Amino acid sequence: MTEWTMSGALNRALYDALAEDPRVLVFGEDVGRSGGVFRVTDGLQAEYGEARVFDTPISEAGIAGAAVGLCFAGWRPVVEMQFDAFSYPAMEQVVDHVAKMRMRVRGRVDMSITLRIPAFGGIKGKEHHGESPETYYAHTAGLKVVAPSSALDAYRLLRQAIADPDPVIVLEPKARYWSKESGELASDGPGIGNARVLRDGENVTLMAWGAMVARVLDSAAILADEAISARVVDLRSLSPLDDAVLERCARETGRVVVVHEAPRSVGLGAEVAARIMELAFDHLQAPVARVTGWDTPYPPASLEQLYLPSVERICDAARKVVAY
Amino acid sequence: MTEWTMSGALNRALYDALAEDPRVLVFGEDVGRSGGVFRVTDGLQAEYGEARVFDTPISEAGIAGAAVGLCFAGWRPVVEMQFDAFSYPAMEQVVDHVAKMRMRVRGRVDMSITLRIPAFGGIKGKEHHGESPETYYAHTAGLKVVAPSSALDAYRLLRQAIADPDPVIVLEPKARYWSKESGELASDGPGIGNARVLRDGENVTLMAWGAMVARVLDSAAILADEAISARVVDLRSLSPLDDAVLERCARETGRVVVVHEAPRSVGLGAEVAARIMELAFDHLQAPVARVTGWDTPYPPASLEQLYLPSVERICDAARKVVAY
Amino acid sequence: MSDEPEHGAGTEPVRILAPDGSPVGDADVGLSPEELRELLRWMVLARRLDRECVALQRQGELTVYPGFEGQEAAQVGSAFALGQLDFVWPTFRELAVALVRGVDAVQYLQYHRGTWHGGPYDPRATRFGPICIPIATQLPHAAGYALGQRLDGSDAVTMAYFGDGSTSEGDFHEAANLAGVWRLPMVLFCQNNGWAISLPSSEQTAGEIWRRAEGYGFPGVRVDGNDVLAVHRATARALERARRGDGPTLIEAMTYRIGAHSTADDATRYRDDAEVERARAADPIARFRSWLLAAGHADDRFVTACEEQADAFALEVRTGVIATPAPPAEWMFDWVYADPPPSLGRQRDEALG
Amino acid sequence: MSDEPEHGAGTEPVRILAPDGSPVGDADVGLSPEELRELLRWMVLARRLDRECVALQRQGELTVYPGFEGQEAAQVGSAFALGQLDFVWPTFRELAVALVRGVDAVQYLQYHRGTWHGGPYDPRATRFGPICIPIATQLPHAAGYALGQRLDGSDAVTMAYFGDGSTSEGDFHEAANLAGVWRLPMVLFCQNNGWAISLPSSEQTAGEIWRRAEGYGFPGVRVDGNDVLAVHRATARALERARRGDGPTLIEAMTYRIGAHSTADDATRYRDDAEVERARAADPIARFRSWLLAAGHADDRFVTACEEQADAFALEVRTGVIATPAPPAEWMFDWVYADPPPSLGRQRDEALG
Ligand SMILES: Cc1ncc(C[n+]2csc(CCOP(=O)(O)OP(=O)(O)O)c2C)c(N)n1
Ligand SMILES: Cc1ncc(C[n+]2csc(CCOP(=O)(O)OP(=O)(O)O)c2C)c(N)n1
Ligand SMILES: [Mg+2]
Ligand SMILES: [Mg+2]
Repeated sequence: MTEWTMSGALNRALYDALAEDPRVLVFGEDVGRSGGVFRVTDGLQAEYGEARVFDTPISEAGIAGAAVGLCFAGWRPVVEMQFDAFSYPAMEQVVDHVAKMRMRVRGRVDMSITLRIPAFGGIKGKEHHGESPETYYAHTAGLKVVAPSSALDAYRLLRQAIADPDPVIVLEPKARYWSKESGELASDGPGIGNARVLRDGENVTLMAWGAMVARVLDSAAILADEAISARVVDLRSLSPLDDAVLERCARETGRVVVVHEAPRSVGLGAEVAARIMELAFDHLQAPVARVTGWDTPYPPASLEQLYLPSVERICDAARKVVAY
Repeated sequence: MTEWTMSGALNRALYDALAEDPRVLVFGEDVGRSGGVFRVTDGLQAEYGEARVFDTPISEAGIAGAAVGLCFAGWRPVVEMQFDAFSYPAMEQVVDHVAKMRMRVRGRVDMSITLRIPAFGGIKGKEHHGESPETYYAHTAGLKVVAPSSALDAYRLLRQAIADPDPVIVLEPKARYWSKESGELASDGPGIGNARVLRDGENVTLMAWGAMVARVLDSAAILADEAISARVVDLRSLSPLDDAVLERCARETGRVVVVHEAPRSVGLGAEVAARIMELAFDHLQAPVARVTGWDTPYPPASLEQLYLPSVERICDAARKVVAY
Repeated sequence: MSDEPEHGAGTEPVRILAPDGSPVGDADVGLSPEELRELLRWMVLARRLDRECVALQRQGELTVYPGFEGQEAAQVGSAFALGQLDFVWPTFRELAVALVRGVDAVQYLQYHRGTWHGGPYDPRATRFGPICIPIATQLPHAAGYALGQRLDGSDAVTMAYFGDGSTSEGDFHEAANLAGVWRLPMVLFCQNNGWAISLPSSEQTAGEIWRRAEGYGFPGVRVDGNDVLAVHRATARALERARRGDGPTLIEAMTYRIGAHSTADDATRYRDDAEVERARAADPIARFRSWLLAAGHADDRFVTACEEQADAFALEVRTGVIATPAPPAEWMFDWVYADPPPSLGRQRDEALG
Repeated sequence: MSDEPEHGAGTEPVRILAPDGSPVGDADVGLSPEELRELLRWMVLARRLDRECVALQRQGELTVYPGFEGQEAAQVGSAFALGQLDFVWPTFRELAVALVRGVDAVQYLQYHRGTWHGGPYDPRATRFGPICIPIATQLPHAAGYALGQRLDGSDAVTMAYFGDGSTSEGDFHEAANLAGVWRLPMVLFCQNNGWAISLPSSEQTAGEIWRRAEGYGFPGVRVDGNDVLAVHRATARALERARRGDGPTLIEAMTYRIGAHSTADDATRYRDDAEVERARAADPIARFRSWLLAAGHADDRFVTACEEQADAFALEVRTGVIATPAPPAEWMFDWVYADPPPSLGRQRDEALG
């Protein structure tokens, strides 16, 4: 069994996708020669050449728009936006075109675009390097949005995203790029649209995605010592959400805590809470609790741990929900 | 008592703000000479001159960014984005700078920017002319977001937005520009942050904003005939939300329907539902119901009435919630 | 014929026919008399249909309609130069280009009828992209498409249309820069029709649009956009250049929007009638017709036949447009994803009852 | 001294001092010997501090730090030309400009220490805008600020810094176009340091950046960015021009980023050491010092004093930086709104316990 970092597994996913499908292209800022600021595209240009793996000027709107045009020409662009906030200049292209084009042309052209975005905080980054943009994308009809939490699942989700005929935003938790997981890489298994139960439990369900999954697992371990049996769900597919898992876990545990880094208001946690209320109202023993970033801009590095949901805050919320 | 169209009342709000505060500037695409595509800026340039009311090139990012710079020079820019979707090219400027700048400079400069956006659907418009962008803005910490539903309240909210030291996005329901209301224009009264109860009722609360408020009022009238007493709340302030009113109405009626045009997933209705669950869980008799646009792009004119929440859909939801 | 653009010709636009139709340059642009007659036929057809569309809008059969009267030479002259496999990325005002490309007019007009967004026609079959409303956003699409074509070893050229107002958007710039640095097989065709809704081009930019090209490292040329021969020649040269692998060209065709911005717009609020009258006097169709007749390439009978054909065509399109029903409601759901999520299926059921 | 930019001077950058320090143009740029010595002093100070910052980062006292070694002449030469009331909109690499503007270095470095975003210093008092990370987004701010200053009847000029890579962004373009069409009192100062992270400027654009200006209707000039005198003169002229009401100028200063993009970057992955060595040989400080000594405006003692002063300054800054604590946690909440909503107050309580 090999040990993979998430960065390495993502690199391998790109490598394998490029090998399997000659229509796959990888491009973005600094993805070629330098191999990307997180090394996720390392070695790809050397292997597949400058025609298929290439650097672009600093033009996020131009890059996203070019991806749309490439789809019309029958290519499958896998595009990197260098950091979360640097996907915002491409917002018009993503919302108006990437998300809507398939409908506009009545399915004659697949928008088989994968938009990789190193996202979320936790690396003591500069401002604009710690944003959690999932609300913007998950609210946009026509897109799919995923966020892996571990190396093997990152490989799987990225392969599935690239193979998907619809546009998929892949939010890669940059704080977990160097996290490790052992096992065989595989692209089959739980698909886009499916959540994963990572730990079973009966008293409360903790739901998270990306880098928060690790914190939620840590929290579940602590809670176990207090005889609170916490189930852990990695949502991974943020759009579409896995209604079946939401419903089942809410019914079975009656108590849910949803955790994310993004600001609370209109965060994806609100959607999770609203759906759970719709799907399992009569089984809820307590209101769905949200442990989230605050309704403030992402703070400077020295304050980020006060901003991010901590194991303490998660455990507290779980205790309250259980005691409700 | 004068009768005002919403467009006329907004025009008057700009007129009065320009008169009262010499630091107010009004600019955007076609707002000067032509008076705006909805005539909201009609006559302002003639009255206040080209230095204070002016047309810009087609550069939404440039316009929003220029507004930031103008704030540093001590001006209060009131900016129009011509239509909802045409605010997306400015997203990076709005999210990275308009929303965050005050924090970055520790309050030394107020981002006293008002961003007026004719928004929402219902006018048989071309594509990109019927979007409901409130999720994008209400999720962005540092912004305030309002959406008036009537002429007099439009006047009030726009005046308050311009006077506010913080950046305010004003989503003007274009389908209601020609709706009329009689009364005296006044800028005092319920402020940003406050919802308004427009109709009292005991069995269920219907919450909406913008053009949907009229439909919700119509629905309440129909429900009354069926002996369902529906309270109607115009949320108007989408960020911050009025937690006190959310809590009180949820507690008092035990049943809530929230209505909006935007796609359901991660729509503002999710936040309303999640907060109500947090604030009034034990008083809820039924899950908060959401009547919304579908999780699809805004459709062509000939299908838009199937997309927008109809009086039928609203009444149905209310009946189900009451019967729950 | 040299295929170098008349680069650097300067502020004075390249012109072959004077406004009165008399030749002031070499009128041999490589077209046969039959092809020259085709140019006139398309222009007459396009104008007739444009006017029909305005009427259809007034009668409630179309939603807002953006007319292009006055821009027939710019559109027809450029479109006529395209090869079968060249691909067009239009704005919302290129109906004449669509006609020349063979796009079915009734299908095209479903966009303006409000029955479908974007591309009811098949953009890959017609090689005419979906109608594009967000200003300048089609330009990066064109750049990507051009790149994709080149990667496939095709010698097809990608043609992007845009207006003077569009050149102020970031997307114009990003696409132009990509075109230059990647030396893409692409023509950037700007119709400078003097206005962007109510903003005259003099307030849109202080520069000359054709001059922008140099900053991106490729040639720019300004042509008289009401001179169909000049437009054709400039486009043909730019296409050849791109096909040869020498990269993009920016063409600025100086023309004029005779009508309002759209049927929802009242142009009298912001511009003088006198300006419009002057523009009418420089009518691109009259100019070319007069030359065509004088040069003996067509006679009055041909002109009359064109007009009759245009009337018949307009009537046929009118009938087709009026007959177009609203699309099935389920299409609102069915085309969003190739692989739709179950939750959307449930919404579909909810909506369709 | 004429205040016309050396517009159209062409691809060959304007130069006063050859790389070896020998004058190749008129070295009288209107500065007194004392001011000339100041130029050297600032450059020496800036380089010394830059190196200290890299060390501080290695020691964990700063987060990622973007050095500017090699760009001292471009930054100091341009900043030194600014008037007291002129306002600077920087990127993240203008520490030398900040120093010349009188921004407190310890405050500035709080940005890189991760204790505050943007502007821990007062941008209005220092007339130096908040540090800006999203590429080219500061340019529209500069345009708006310039407009605001003009509306107030001020003759202050707004100066916007940006890199070669920044010119590919839409925001660069939109701001430049606004500057042109509104004839704003503004200088667009591009430091072309050859690289944008791993992308060489030759792959960033096929055009020459200074040539972009013409397309916006104002002059552009390319100067040797390692020649502090040439940079100073070009900037002074552009500022004068703007102050006079004649509108913006685009200056492209050709320089080189000797170090990596930032302390997080490994430049050996994408560029040759040989290129860096060539650039080192064209060192801007050595060049100017050699001329200054040869011209008799300074002596070795002055040079030594500069270096000593720089060492002392670096130590002082180091001490100040290390002493800077994390900001109070409540600041995360207290500065977001002038008028914070109650819900944020509740979150504040939740966070602070
Ligand atoms: C991003 C964006 N902003 C604003 C608009 C509104 N709008 C529609 S057409 C138009 C003017 C376009 O001018 P130009 O590019 O010259 O084309 P023309 O209409 O003259 O053909 C504007 C501002 C839009 N469609 N998209
Ligand atoms: C919108 C945006 N996209 C990408 C980045 C990531 N990034 C940071 S610096 C940089 C290169 C900038 O190059 P240049 O403008 O030449 O400035 P230099 O770093 O050379 O000083 C990039 C791509 C960013 N900060 N903002
Ligand atoms: Mg135009
Ligand atoms: Mg650079």
